[in-house]
Amino acid sequence: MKNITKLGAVSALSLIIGAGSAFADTIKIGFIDPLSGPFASTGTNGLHQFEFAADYMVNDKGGVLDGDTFEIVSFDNKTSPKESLIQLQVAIDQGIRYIVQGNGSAVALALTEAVDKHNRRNPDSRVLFLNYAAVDPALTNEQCNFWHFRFDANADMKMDAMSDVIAKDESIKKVYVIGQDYSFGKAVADAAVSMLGEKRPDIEIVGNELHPIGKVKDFTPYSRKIVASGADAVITGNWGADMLGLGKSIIENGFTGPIYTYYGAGSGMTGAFGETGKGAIRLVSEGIVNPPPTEEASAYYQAFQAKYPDGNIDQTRISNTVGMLAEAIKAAGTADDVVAVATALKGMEYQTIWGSKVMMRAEDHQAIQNINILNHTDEGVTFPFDGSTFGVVSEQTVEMASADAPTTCEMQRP
Amino acid sequence: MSNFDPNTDMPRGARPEEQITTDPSKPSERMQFRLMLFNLAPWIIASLVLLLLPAVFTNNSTITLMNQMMITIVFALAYNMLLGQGGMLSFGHAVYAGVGGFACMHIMNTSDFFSSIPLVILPFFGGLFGMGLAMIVGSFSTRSAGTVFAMISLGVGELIAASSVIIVAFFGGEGGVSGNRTDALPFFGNEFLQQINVYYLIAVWTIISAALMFLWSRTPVGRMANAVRDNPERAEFLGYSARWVRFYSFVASGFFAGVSGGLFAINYEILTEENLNTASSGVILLVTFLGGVGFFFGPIIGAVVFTLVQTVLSLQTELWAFYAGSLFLATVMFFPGGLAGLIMMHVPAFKLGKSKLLIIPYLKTLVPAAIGILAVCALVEMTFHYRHAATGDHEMTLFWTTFDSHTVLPWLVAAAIAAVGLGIARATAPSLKEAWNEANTRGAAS
Amino acid sequence: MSVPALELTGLKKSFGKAEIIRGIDLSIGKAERHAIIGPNGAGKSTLFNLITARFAPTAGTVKLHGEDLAGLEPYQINRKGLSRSFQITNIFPAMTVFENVRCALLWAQGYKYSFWNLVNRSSALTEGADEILDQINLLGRRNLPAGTLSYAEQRALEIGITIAGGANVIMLDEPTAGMSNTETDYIMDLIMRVTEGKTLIMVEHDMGVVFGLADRISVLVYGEILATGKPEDVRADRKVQEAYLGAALEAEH
Amino acid sequence: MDLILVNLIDGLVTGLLLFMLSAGLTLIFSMMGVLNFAHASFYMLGAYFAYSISLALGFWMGLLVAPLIVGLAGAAVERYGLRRVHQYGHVPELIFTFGLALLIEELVQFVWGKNQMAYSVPDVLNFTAFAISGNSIPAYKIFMIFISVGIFIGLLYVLTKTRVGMIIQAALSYPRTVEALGHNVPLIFMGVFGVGTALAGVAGVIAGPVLGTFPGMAFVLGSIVFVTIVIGGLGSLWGALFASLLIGWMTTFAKAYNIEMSNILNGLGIATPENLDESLFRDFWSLTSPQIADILPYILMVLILIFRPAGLFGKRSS
Repeated sequence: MKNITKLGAVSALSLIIGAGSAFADTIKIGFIDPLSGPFASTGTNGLHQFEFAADYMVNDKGGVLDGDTFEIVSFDNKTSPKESLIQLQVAIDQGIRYIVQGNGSAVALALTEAVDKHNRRNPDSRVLFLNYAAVDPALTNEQCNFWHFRFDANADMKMDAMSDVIAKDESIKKVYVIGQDYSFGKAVADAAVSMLGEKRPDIEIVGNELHPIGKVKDFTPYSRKIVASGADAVITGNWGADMLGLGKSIIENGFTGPIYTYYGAGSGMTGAFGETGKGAIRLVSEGIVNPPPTEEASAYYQAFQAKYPDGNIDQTRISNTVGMLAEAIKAAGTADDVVAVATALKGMEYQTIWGSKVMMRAEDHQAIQNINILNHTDEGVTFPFDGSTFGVVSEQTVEMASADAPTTCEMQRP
Repeated sequence: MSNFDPNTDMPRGARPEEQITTDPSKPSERMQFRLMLFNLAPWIIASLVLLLLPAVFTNNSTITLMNQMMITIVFALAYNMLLGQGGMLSFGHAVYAGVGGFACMHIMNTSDFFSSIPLVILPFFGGLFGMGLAMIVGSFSTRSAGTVFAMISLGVGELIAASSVIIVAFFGGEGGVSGNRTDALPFFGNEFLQQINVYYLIAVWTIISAALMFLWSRTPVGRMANAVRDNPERAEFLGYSARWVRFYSFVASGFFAGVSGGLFAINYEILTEENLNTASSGVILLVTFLGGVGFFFGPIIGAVVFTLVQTVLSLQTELWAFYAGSLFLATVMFFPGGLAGLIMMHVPAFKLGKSKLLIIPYLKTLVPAAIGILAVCALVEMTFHYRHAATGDHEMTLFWTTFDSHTVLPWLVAAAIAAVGLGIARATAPSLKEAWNEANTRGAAS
Repeated sequence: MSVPALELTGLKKSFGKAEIIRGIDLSIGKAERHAIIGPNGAGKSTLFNLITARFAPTAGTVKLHGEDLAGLEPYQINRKGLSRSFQITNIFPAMTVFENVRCALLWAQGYKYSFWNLVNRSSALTEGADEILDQINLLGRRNLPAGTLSYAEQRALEIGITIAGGANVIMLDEPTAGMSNTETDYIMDLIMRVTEGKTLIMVEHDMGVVFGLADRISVLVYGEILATGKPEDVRADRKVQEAYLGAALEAEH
Repeated sequence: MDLILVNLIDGLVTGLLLFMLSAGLTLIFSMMGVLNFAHASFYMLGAYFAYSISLALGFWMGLLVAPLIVGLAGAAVERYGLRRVHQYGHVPELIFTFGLALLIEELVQFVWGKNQMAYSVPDVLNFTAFAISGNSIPAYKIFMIFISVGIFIGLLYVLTKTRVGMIIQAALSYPRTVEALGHNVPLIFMGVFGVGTALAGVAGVIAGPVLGTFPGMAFVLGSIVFVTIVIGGLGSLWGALFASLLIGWMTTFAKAYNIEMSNILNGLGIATPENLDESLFRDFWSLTSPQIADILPYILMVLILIFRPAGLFGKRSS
């Protein structure tokens, strides 16, 4: 009986999986990110931005090569490395040669390993991995490979920019560093301590601690310590519910200084911070939407908002990813030979619609770009987030941040 | 745990073993051989099917999916050694599979040792580590079954899952530990480069593990596990310490969970916190219960169905978890014996030779019901689309039909189909019940 | 003189302030059939549970073949050759009748916690179990789930499980409770047959039932033994008669 | 010293909030034997309902109405779901609630979406009640304390001074006897389940604005509620209170003071290994109490179960 069940199920399955790999005039991009589970909102929002960018920047302009269009095919990985690897295999079988992913460095590390192994073991169906948000420095250092490209700044580069800004602020004498207890949280903490120590030795790190990830119900005790420490600023790499919980708690318990964050906006968080976070939450990010940097950017954002009134463009790098891939395919003259596309992509300089430049560093496939410190506010916000009146406004910019930062990457070219 | 009683109304007479045991003469020996063949048949068929499946489904993703299924099968069977056979409800069983898998990853990364062993024996090491951990935890958790055992398993599971991000040296933090299976000693020239090689490795391990777990249930300690599950006090007065019986079941279950972790390590070449966390422990409980804890093969069905739902359905709809949850809840409420129980319900009718009586009533009720349920799903999908799709994106495709979700017609159609389908099912349900009773009653077949 | 099969010395048990067993001394010889009778509430089942270590005694000792049982777990006592049944039917309802008995044979046949033997490969187990089934007349019900048997059949199965392990001291707790007269006769006959040559200790509240069976009878009233002796002597004992009549009269009020 | 006082207040708030959940759960558990895995899901429903109501009618109507809706939902779950599964035994019941928890989370995402809700403290209470040497105590916290203490007193009154309470208390210890006495036990079950879930709903309504209202809020709290009632002892309301406060204070203080493992080990006379970075136990040596604060309750539970399976105040072990 079990065998019959299995047989029936699997034949249905092969129908589903095998279907629709015949179109030659679309270039499929596999989007592997959470569409269900606790991080679904970030994933879904990212998917919308990709779909919009593919249509707006490529398809509506006549596509690439001979009118080939981009198609975003979504795969729900439930933020699970295991599911991601399964979906990667499904994507490859569907003829997909470009994988984009961003949520979670654990997933990205698993994917980059798997892509590398797959490409070595199956030279006929090689794929590229375009990482648009996973920031673990390892991905472009000891774990780098030829198939992986990162379009976001990595955690160290963001800290470099953040510490530059903090170093300039003479009123900051004491800094409290707090983060989630896992590799990223630790990396942020280490980078903060070493970079601040270098740039402003007089700043005292009055606290440096980690809390369990995703387990803390009430951040009040941590906030008490932060307030009691007399810190002038807080640095945190928290994301998701941990970011919102920590931020609200710190402010509500009497902290008045700036809170420098990696992920303190978008995905409902800006709306939920609202008035509370005004003037306190700072975000380090590669993109600027307020004030709108260019006419083109405004038009792009307006078109996006017309389609997704509740959506945000909180990841401007997504349009860069799509745009740069299109350029690379044009330059390579083919979308099927991913080695040629990768070769075109490395070292590419790209003028973004956001008015700035992105350079894909050839040594480690790490994008070099401006990094900005944004401020959570409701003043001067053209494009608010989360359907609220609040948004993030650019405060300071570090041009082409960390362009000369060293890398330990030893790229093996095929 | 045996809520379902397939044998209550078993016909007398059809009991071949009776003669064998009471009169071990020659004709019955022949019968014993035939009986043995009969017992072996499912195993031979299963092996053949596993052998031939890759010939039918050649693409890698299906093979990856089947690998995942088999890994889940081994894990779910191991889990059912506890829940189904030993009556122990664990909320933290993923840690045994996970620790076994992590140990295998570390072996993979110990290049001197790893290059001297063939990859095929790696899961055995996973089993040993899973077993080792089970021995430590079991030494204090198996003293009682019930809530105390369940809560200790929850606590230990949470502790180990939490330490996975703290103890980076062993668990590798959130990035996990990865390795390369092809570094092992080639096995008859095979380096396990391709998914298909791995498929056969996992298939062989699955058959062996399943067979061993089945045989375990036929050993003295396996039998006593059932006895202790049903009535620990009585078992104690038969000379067996309920605690030690539980302990042995727990350790054996830990071993096979560790084997599944080892298979996971080979297939994915990476282990992360996800392999240990309580969500994974919860999933295996769902898988096992969905399949049916009362029967040995229940977890196998559960693993197959759940993997399909999780991987294939999630390709089709964002709401897969919603459907999975509903399916699960419906199973618990209406078929506590799980899917296996549902299948085994039909055994008496088959034995009575009356299963044919059921076909027409089934078609009359279940087909409209299925259509009705699909129509309800369509309504759910349309609601979801209406609420969450991009502004201006009114077009959606469901069941190969593309329509505008912002017009009334599709809603009316779906609602009408749902009403009619479920209405027919409801109207024909009494006659199905009648046919069911008839098919399960001894007597003249009509 | 040989060591008695079971010897109780100064056995006492209190639950809180209530003293249920108030000092019992009793010696039961090998191969003796001994019945403990008494009205409801006399403490029979408590005494039973004290002997089989379900409860720990407040004072006193229980010796099996001269060996003190203090501090032993039920399964350890069982391994020393003492087996018991329960007042409330206590079988494995989900398993078949055959398996119920087979489980009871496992330890006695030395399988312990073996996971390298298959139970259905052992003819000694199968035959042994079938033999017991034959003795308790349940061969015809062999492959039915035990839970589906009739009440009397379940009681018979319970006795079968109790004797299967080959213990030489058998303790039965009201084996005929809740039975009709014919069923009672049937069970008593069964007990008579299966306990041949073994020490039997049996609790009953009705003296009539055990009259033909027991070699000696002890009468337990309010936690104390009123009389011990041959059935005829005990029946003639005035104290016993008073206790029983008194209890009967009280029950009518 | 001042900080201790502040932490005591914070821990009290956490503990009392936990108590509102564990009180309902322990009532349900001791009476029906159901480990209700979906209990925290009702807490989440409370927050979401209250958020939706507060958009239209304000926070106070939310506080009033949302728990009632949650209680009705709970009673309906008991009546049409659990009661059906009850006949199959405790494990299917437990698994039913497990599945229900998953389904409720999906439903919430279906209806409200996946983002954080902007559910916030009402303006009336959005001020600092008082400050202890620079640490402000928000008025809302005081409000939370009053609400939870009020509910506890109310519950205590109902359970000890009313006839219904007597019956429930009797049913906690002797469920079968109460049934034999001719009380409509199914109705009591439904009522207790409804009240228990409504309590969880209240907790959700008042915790939502401070702890965040998002689809994962039930999961975050989920198993800790069980841990609480297991530590306190199944079936004991006082045990639940004690354990809730214990966990509240324990986790608060562990987070508030950075106690380092290396200090403890050194204090025990174990020297720090010289090359700590290469040691296999390096992560163990560098542990600090805030890192493990939230898993302390699990450690405590496992220890208690090993040495006192009935829990601190419990009489029954299962």
